Amino acid sequence: MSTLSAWFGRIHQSAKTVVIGMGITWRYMVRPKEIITIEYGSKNRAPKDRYIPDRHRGIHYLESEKCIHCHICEKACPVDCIVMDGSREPFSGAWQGDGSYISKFTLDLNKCIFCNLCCEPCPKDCIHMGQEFDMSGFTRSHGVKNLLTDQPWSAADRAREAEARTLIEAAEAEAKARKAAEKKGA
Amino acid sequence: MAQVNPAVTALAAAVDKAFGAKITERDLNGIEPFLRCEPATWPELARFLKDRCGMDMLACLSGIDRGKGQGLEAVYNVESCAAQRTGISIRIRVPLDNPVIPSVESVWRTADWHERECWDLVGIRFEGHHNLVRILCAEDWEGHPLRKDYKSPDRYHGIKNNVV
Amino acid sequence: MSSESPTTVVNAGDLRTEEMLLNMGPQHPATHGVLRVMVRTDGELVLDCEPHVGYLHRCFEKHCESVTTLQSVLYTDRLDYLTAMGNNWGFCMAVEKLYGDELVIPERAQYIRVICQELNRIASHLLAIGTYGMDIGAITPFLYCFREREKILTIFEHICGQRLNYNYIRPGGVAYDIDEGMLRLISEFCAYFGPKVDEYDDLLSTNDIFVQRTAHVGVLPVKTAIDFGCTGPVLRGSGVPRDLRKDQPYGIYDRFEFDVPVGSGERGTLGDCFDRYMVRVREMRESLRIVQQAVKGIPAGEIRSSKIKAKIRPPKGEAYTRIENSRGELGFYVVSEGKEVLYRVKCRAPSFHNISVLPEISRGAMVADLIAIIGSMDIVLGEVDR
Amino acid sequence: MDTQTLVQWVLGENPGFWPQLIGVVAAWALPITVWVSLVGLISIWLERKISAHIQCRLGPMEVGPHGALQTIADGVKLLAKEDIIPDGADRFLFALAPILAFAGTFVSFAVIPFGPDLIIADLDAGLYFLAAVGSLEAIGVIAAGWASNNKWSLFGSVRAATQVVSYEIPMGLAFVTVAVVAGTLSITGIVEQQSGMIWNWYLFRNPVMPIAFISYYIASLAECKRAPFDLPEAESELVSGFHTEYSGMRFAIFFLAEYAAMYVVSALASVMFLGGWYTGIAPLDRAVAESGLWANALGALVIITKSFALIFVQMWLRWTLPRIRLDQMMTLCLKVMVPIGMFTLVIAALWQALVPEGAALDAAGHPAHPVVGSVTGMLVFVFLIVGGSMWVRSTIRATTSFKTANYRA
Repeated sequence: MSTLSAWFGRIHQSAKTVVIGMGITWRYMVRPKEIITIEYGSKNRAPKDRYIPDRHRGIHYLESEKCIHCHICEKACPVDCIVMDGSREPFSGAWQGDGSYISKFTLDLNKCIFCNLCCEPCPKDCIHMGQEFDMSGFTRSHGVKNLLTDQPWSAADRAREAEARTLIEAAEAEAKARKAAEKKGA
Repeated sequence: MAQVNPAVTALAAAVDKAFGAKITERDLNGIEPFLRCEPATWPELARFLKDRCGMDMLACLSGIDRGKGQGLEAVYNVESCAAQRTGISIRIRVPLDNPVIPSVESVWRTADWHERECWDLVGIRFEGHHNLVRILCAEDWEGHPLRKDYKSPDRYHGIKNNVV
Repeated sequence: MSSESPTTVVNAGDLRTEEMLLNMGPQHPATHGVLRVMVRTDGELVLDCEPHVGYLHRCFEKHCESVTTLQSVLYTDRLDYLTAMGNNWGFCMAVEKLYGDELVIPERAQYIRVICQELNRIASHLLAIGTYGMDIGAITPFLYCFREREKILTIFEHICGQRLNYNYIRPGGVAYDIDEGMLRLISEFCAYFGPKVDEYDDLLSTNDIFVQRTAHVGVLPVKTAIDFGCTGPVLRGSGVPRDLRKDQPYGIYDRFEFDVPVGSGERGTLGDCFDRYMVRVREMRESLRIVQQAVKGIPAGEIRSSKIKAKIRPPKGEAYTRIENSRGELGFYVVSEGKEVLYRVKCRAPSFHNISVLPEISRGAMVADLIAIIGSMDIVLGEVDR
Repeated sequence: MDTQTLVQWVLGENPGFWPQLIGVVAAWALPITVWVSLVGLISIWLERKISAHIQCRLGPMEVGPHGALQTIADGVKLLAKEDIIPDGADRFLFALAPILAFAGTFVSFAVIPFGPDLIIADLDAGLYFLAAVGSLEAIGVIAAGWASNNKWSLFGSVRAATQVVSYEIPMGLAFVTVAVVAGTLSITGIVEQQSGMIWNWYLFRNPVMPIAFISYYIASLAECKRAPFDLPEAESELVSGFHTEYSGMRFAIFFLAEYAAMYVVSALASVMFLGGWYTGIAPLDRAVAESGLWANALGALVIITKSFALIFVQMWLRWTLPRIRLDQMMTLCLKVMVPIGMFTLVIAALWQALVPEGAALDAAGHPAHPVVGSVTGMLVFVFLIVGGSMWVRSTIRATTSFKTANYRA
């Protein structure tokens, strides 16, 4: 008799757990609210309901006016992807730094491992990692960024990001206030 | 200095009683308590540690090239798996020209892969190992990368090594 | 030692079957990375298997001999790339041990380290459980686990700017401070994550097909486990309550109360794949408890010891430390000559041991079980090959 | 207006044997090909959307509204993709295998009805024909695995051989049970007897028919290698089973064959158990019965919705359950499905013999009033459904995750 009860028990057990599993998947299927994937459209850089954390290590940007050309970031980089050149005396076509004239400041994103070791020791705090994460390009040389000229994460981007953040935080605060009011009301 | 763990001193005392002069060097109150012995006595000491002192797990075997003519060294960290964890490290120095240490694969099965890795990267040969073959580098790789006098080949089977 | 699972098929006398040498990997969907297993099979039965490793060998130890101590912290991120915080902490603890006793890590840094390590353990276990479900054939739990893991990675992105290679825990403390917003995110995640673990239990752990596929499969006896140096959930799955956070409390783990889940052979024999899986599920709950206690008790204060200057030059000496990473006991043997560049760094990787036991426990299993066993070992080839 | 007159209208009075044959084949092969590819497109898109929503994802959104044209884009991609034949492969067999697999499913569309007279070949042994043709697909799969000179596909094809062949027994038992109840093997004959109210369906004809339906459904899952039984193309173990080495159009044919087989099996289930093209509301059927066009349109709509409902459940199962191991699959077949199949066959036969059939049949040959058998069957079914849903509700409510779940985003 025991084998028969075991036989039926086995069927009951598998049927029961199959049903539990299907119950859970049904719950997620009928709740479109649970969908969390965001459509990565080229149009909306930072999706409206999310902002990029400000410590995000994206493509670097350089405030070249503050740079004193001390090569510390070049030495600190473990993969030597920063190449800079310049001198103390002024020469034609040079970028004006803080008491120094820079002719070349390139960062090779193909080698960079985004460890932020270049930004920490900088005495003038002029090299930062921005929140620009789109590094796609068709050629290797596209990865070599000249931080003097192109500003992947310019001041305008920074302003837009800050404004997006205030909007979102305002919305969150307002939602929290409404929820608190409801709780008090209910 | 770090106060010495009583269990380690007890363990060292037991080893001393059994092996006496064969333990050539002992330093228990450094940050890394260790004993040193000759390659010849090592299998016997390993068997003793495992059976009588309860050191049933070989945690780590590090091969180090001491450089400038000081030869190679294998550091065995052995531990006991009991709740109150005690462990000690055994260092064995071998000359550079004939770096041979008897294998303890029969004592701890994990030594099999560790010794193969030590042979592969540092070049210490473990006698009595059932198939001492490279484990991390390619089978036909020349030289032992972690030796101080190692120069990395600029070509492997025609593939250029350092892509600028 | 053929496992006594009911599936051992007796070969009828006259049925002559040839053995086939099957090459599983290094590029195979279920080997969790570039592991190659040479399997000698007789039909579906695995007669013997031999793992070949080394396909992801990036000579981590050679790097550490040519790069300064501070720079080699970021190479440790690439070892067990699923629990990079644990690697950072292990390496930094070894360097701090070289300084001996006069280096004291500030309280706040200790709390931040515990929070980051436990969150990272949850994220790593989530991936382990998700991929294990996928190895057995259930694809949906993988997506649910990654939904939760995504939340943890976003928290890490707020804290240190990177989602996987953090380079956050430095010798002497941590790199940046945690502010109120991040603590709020973490406590929100803890509240959200509690019930979700129960959901995986219902979806996967109690599922009868999953239990059938994992109970009695890949039974790892205690003696073999210790002999091969297996640690972490693999050893705890076989019933040995060994957890470094309890046995040798490092950092401030002795201040938190949590218990160590141990395999008990509830659905099959002790030490089978199901036990290892259940240990990981329960460990996630324990880590959640630790994070909640740590977030409540975190004090104010500076986050890096002032003794460590910008140029880290550890004093001359050798040190071996071990840390309970999500896959087991991660050890670092560090030799320093007093210069800025370390003389020798040896990393003792838990997955290196966990995968070496594969031939012992997969004889007599079926090919489908071999995948289940490799999945239950939860190996990461980054730290096996270093 | 059967095909004969259509062909004569096109080719003139007596066009001779061969043009006649080609005409008939063309007359029916064309709509069926269109219908098979339509079913393929819809169910592939449906599967990707359902799996996405189950897994909190969006699914295809790029091509067309909600990714509606995604499958067409995939089809074009597969057409354009290079069609590699691995060296060392048996070239002829490698090319033949997908055609064999697709032919097996394509031919069984001959007996699948879409309406009262929308059926190509109203064979009086339709069910038997289906059982026979079903195994042709297995030969295609085995040939594919063997021909692609790859150990993994060999594994996949051997597993497919064991699975498809061994699950034909429980499926055959289900066919025989329905044949016993219907008294005929012809598909239209079976459906005709299920007209009238809903309790006239075979599902309620006698108490064991629901069990036969469930066991048939599980066996059909194994037949088209889906859900817990997808061992032949186990992604995580065998890379992707027998069609590892296929790419381009050949892979598309395999893919289409799989989804077409799903439709065939679901349509068959709705024909055998769920009353085919009858809606189950007698007055509605009778009202529509006079005008041929409307009867066929409603019939087609009804049978297609029933089939797609069953396809939906197949997909839902696939994205919930893990995969069964080979020996568990065999034990399930031999130790569980076959005994249940035989039990239901014996009980159905006894029931058919002992319980008196309804005496009078009304003018159109439909049973005039509910026969005793189907009433008791209906009661048993209602009991099963009510008890089952209460049991399901209690088990789901008992799960820890339901008690503690907070379903905010």
